[in-house]
Amino acid sequence: MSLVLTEEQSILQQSAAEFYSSVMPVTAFRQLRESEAVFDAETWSQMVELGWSSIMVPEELGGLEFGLMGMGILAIEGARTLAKSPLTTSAAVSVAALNFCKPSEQRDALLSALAAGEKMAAFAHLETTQFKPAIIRTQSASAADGYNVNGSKSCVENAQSSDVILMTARSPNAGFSESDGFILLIDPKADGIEFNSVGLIDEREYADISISDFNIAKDEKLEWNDDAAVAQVLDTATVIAACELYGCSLEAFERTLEYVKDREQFGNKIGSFQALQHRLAHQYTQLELLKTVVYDALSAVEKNRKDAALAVSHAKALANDTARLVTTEAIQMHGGIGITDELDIGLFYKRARVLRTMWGDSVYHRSRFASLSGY
Amino acid sequence: MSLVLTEEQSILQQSAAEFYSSVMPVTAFRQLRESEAVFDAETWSQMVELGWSSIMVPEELGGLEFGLMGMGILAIEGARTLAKSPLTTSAAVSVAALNFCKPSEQRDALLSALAAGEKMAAFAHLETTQFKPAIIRTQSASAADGYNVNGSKSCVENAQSSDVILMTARSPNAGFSESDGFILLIDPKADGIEFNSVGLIDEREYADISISDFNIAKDEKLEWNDDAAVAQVLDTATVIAACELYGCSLEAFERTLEYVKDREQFGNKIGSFQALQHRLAHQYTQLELLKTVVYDALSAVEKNRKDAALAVSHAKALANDTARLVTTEAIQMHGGIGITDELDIGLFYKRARVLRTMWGDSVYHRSRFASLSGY
Amino acid sequence: MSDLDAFRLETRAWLEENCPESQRGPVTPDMVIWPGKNQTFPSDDARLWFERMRDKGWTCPDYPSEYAGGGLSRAEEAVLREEMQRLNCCPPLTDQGIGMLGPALLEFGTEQLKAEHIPKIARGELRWCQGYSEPGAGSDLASLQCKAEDKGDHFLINGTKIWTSYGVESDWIFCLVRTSNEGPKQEGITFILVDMETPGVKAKAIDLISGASEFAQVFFDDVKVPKTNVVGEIHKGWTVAKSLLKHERKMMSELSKGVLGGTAALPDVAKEYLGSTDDGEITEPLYRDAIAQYEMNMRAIGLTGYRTHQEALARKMDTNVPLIMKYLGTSELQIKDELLVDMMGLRGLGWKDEQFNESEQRATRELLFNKALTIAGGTNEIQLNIIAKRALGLPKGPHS
Amino acid sequence: MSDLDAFRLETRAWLEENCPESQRGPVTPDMVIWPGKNQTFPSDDARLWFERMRDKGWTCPDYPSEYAGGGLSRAEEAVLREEMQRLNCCPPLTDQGIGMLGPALLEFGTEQLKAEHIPKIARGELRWCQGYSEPGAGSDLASLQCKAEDKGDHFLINGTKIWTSYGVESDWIFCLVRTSNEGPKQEGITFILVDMETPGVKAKAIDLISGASEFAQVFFDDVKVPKTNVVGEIHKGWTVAKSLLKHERKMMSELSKGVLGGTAALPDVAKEYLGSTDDGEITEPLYRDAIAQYEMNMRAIGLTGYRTHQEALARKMDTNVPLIMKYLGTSELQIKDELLVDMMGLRGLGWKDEQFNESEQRATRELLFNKALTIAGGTNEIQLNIIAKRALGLPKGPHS
Repeated sequence: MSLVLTEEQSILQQSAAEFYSSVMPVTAFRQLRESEAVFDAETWSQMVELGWSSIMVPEELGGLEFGLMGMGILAIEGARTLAKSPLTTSAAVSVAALNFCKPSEQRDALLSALAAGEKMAAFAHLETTQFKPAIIRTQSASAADGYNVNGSKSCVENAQSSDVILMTARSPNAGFSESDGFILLIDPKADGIEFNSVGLIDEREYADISISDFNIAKDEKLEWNDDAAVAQVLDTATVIAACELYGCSLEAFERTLEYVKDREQFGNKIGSFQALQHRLAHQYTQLELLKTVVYDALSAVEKNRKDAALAVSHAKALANDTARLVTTEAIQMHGGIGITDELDIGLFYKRARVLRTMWGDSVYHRSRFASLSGY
Repeated sequence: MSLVLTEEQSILQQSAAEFYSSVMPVTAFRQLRESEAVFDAETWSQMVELGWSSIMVPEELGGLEFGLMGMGILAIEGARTLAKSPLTTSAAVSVAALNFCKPSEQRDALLSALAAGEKMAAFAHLETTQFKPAIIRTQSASAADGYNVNGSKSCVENAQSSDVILMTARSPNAGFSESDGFILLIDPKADGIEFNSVGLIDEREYADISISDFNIAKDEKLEWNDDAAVAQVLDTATVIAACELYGCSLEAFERTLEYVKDREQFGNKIGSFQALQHRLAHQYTQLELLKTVVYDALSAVEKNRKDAALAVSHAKALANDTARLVTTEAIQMHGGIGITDELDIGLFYKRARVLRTMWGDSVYHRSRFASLSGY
Repeated sequence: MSDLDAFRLETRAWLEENCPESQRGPVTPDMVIWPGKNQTFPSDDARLWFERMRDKGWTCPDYPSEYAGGGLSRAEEAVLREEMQRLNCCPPLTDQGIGMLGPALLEFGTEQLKAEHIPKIARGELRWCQGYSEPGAGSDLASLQCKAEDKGDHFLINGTKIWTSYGVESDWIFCLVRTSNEGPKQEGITFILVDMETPGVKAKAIDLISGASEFAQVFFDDVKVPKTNVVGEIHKGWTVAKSLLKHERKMMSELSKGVLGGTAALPDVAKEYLGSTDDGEITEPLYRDAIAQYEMNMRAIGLTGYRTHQEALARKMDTNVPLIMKYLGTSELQIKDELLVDMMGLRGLGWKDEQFNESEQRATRELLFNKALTIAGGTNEIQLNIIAKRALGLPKGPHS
Repeated sequence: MSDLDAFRLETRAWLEENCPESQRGPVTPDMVIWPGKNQTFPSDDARLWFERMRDKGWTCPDYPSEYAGGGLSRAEEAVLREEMQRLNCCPPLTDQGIGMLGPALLEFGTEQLKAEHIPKIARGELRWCQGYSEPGAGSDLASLQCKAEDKGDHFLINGTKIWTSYGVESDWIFCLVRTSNEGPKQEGITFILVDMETPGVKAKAIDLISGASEFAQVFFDDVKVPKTNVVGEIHKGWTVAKSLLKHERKMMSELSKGVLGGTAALPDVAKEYLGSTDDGEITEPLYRDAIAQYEMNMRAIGLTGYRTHQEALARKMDTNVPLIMKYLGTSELQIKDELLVDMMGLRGLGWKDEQFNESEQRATRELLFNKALTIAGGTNEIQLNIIAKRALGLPKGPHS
């Protein structure tokens, strides 16, 4: 029953929808934007209390082990109000990265701390602005009492506001594109690490990182479970982005629907104009397909299905294309007010525009889908 | 003033429109189809009398030297009634091929005969079913009193019904893709040449040709003017195909327009439904662009402009895409009767479908356009 | 072991024993088993298979057994379907009587009509066709004009029906006729059964651009039909028709998913006609991308069908989702048809002559025939109107 | 030598001598010379250039010289334009007064209004803005509500106007106001000029999603405006407005062709961000194809504009063709914007910080700002309605 929410998942969805619309509506995003704050600590602690930070953490480490499907639901609902929190970067992607590492004292302690909301983590992997996940040049060489790290990471979300950065690296003698080296736990407050913030149009916190001659202790280096681990973490990040794209698109669509039912032009509701009706009906069909494919990809990754990578590339490509269609049409159908900052519609477009590029555009994912399908 | 017809060209257009609609309407195409005849000899002789066979032939050889623009006008108007005649294959493409050859007794005599309508010619170049114009394997080697020819040509239009086939070939020692060898004049009735007719959905005459150990006289081999000649002949054929696509599309569009203004559904003319109006309005914009680009390409080839190849690839790509849109929409908007053989709309779609593939599809021509533009 | 499990084992064993080898495997058009007064069979095996299934009532497994049906429960029928799929069994009988008229008769027919016709449907004794559309009516079905005058004990029918599948080959036709011009156009329509051997009935094949001609136009010229042949109430045929239309749309969208969609695999065609690298990658990136786009869309449509099924089982079905399936499926198929021909080049545009292999010829025929998919069974425009109205609740325009 | 040739030589010599080097070459936004009560100049050269042109009347070369214009014939004006293009001269003055209000005053204004306002426009003494749209009116311009009550010698205006370009920076505004509610909504509209220093007028900037804010909302609160400021007849402002709207649509489509379209070349961006082969071919075939498609479409649009021009010269113009230019041009530009950002990846989505170079920042701003192109000056939907009606003669739906 992977394409239909279970009773538990439905309850999670409802409470998430309620939480986001009451505690973190779009006005909350606007307030954070105004104050230039990254998150609201108070809200985050409420989310932690609801158990959301521990959803993907194994039970024995204090987590709920509710699975990726649950996290996907939260990501969809959160995107509908443009909620800014460490949920996706820390509780989803970083937890996934640690889940795919071999158990160690450090790893387990960090997972427990993330589950309890005592710490927030960021995941730093990409080193290019184009999406080329196989290129990893960051190196860590053995040094006295630990390792010495050199390298750089591009456009890492929430790096500066986190307590720890999970940075992928390889050893100096590894092959050029062997990304499945290991993870280093980096303290963003330490000396020797440099951040250059990157302000994107979705007004979230991103930074380029450069790190040189940086020493870490032996136990701050974690080993991946197996060769597939990096790809699995990236698939997790990608499917979560697809969830957010679905949430943004659905919200933009529903607001537009409401608008055209209300707005009059030439003495008629504009929603009664057939040309708009057909365009909206087409968008609806795409959103229904996207819902299916996103659920399927969440389930595929959660269950480590053989076709998980294919399902994820499918979800991201369709999410990119549907978001482009729906958020652009939302602006167009709102007319003049659609391009003002006063209305929220433009914010959904801007957030979706960034997500469409993050973790791979449609050209990339269709090519990956084709390769995985054997053509 | 290359994008506007001159007074003379306008007169030609009007008389062509009158001729085709009165003498060669779509019913004439249906009659030929019924009788399985390729052409109607009587009609062709009327076209010859109007001077259409000599439009592109130089004056000193008895032609009108009216230029490619004039031929393009005839091709557009002819496509609007699906007229079947040797006009494009003989009077346009074959004449162009001879025009780009070095003068010789044989060539001049043939051009005069084509101008006078005493002979019909076909042009045989392609050897693959995919459009790969650079691949020429047909060879002609010196032999006693002339040359010995071996090779094959693919899907040549009107080859069997013509009096002479202009066949491109190379010498055995030429490089593999050196297509700019020369032209051989082949008698289709001679022994040693084999035809396999190819029935395509536009129900015109096509045949694969294979020719082995075939002897021709010395003067039946013509030399190209220069290295660019083959490409120029192909550009001529391509832009004429673009003209025909424009003609088919325009006719299908205008008939659809008439239909939606007349047809009622749910108590209203279907042409008053806004969704159809917007789709038709969009098609109109594409047809207007296509008209411009086709005229520009005709003029570019006629005047041997530096950007002629680019203009031709532009015209063909846009013609392909517009024809696909417009002829498909024409069927859809006609509803059920659109898919019957009784109505002409399907015939325009089928003719356009073949032309879209002939002389290169849009992927090919966009790639060529990009290369010619330096990217 | 539950009763259903027992039924499954029993059914599996029976099918394995009774379904001839030749009646398994992908069904090609020439393997279809049609009913009729002068029924003929593609092969002796086909006849055997048909007769064995008919005798168990499994040509119509969900019809009551009193009418020669299988009398299976919904769950049992599902099991039978699954087990037949497992062996890839050819359908033992194909007709519009089975999926469309039969259920309508069971719901709306008089006892007399049921007793007379349903067993014949189940036993394949008559071939049925449908007379709904009329020339000029198009999507506006309710505007039909084919007239049935009340003559006391019978109706006198005059008019014509079009787009009747297998109209030339059929024995009987179920029609919508106009019995009154009063009130809204949906009223005054009557659903009636007509024996096509009645004097005045004539069926003429319609040639299509694809060269195929499974459709006919049926003409009625002073045709006398007894009133007892009316299904449901007189003037209330629209109710019957609406119930049938649902079946038809479902059949059209299944048709586009299954039979027609399953033929040529785009990646294989691309590799054959355009070439591939040593890694098996299609060499032309633009076609590779277009194929991936198509395959993704079909995967999404397939999964969405599956989601709806799951939702139905969980009693959480969004009833709007099935509305979108025909629109999406038929549009995608036309994209595929064009793509296939684009890749085959002129080889995909063959009309006659043996120059073309079977898959090339099929590509051409489907390219042309499938232009009907976005028109028949509710045009795409009508589908979008319905989605806008029912799923999105958009205000009715003065037009729609 | 004809007079025109003489004029050309003279003009060329004058421009070469009088247009400072810094006022030639591609015009960047910070080079634009605006008029106004408190006019300032981007540079001393700009002031010099403006003053020289103003003194010849060439800020408004086609205005009559009695109103401080250049008094040039249409042919002379074309020569001046060509010669200015030849040197790539910066426009000496940019304002909505020049291209829109001026011509309207010349056509509809009283002698008093002409004498008072046209010379000020030509000399750049006032900056003008336009008050047409209202919140909630959108494409349905004629439904405007901003009310002007007749108080004998003056009107009392109450209401608000939106989408006023440079409303905050301007000195005067030309507005459409409702002076009567009787008859069809196009009647009872009056075209009037308002000094923005009049008590009760307030302009507030509108923030856009692009971060730019050249638009304003203008509020009128019991604003007294003398009746002598009415252009054309009272209640008949729609006639004036329609004539102006034509200018506006033309300006919008030129805007999308020229200033905005001319910035970043897609092939260069592709090569820089995606790489190219030794032959200079873009390495990513899908973007290469998309770029070729865009470049073809822009080439087609450009050539079609040129065709219309040629047709006009030959007095054979198809007057429907200009209708399509705004629709096509603005749609293509949005395609380009998305493509540019797709290729730049995250580099094309920069909002602030110096991490991004100028062309990256411009790509982002245009992506967002240009969403307005298919809305302002007649939405795409309205354009398609107009094409359907005027060019195709399709029957009026109950809606359109």
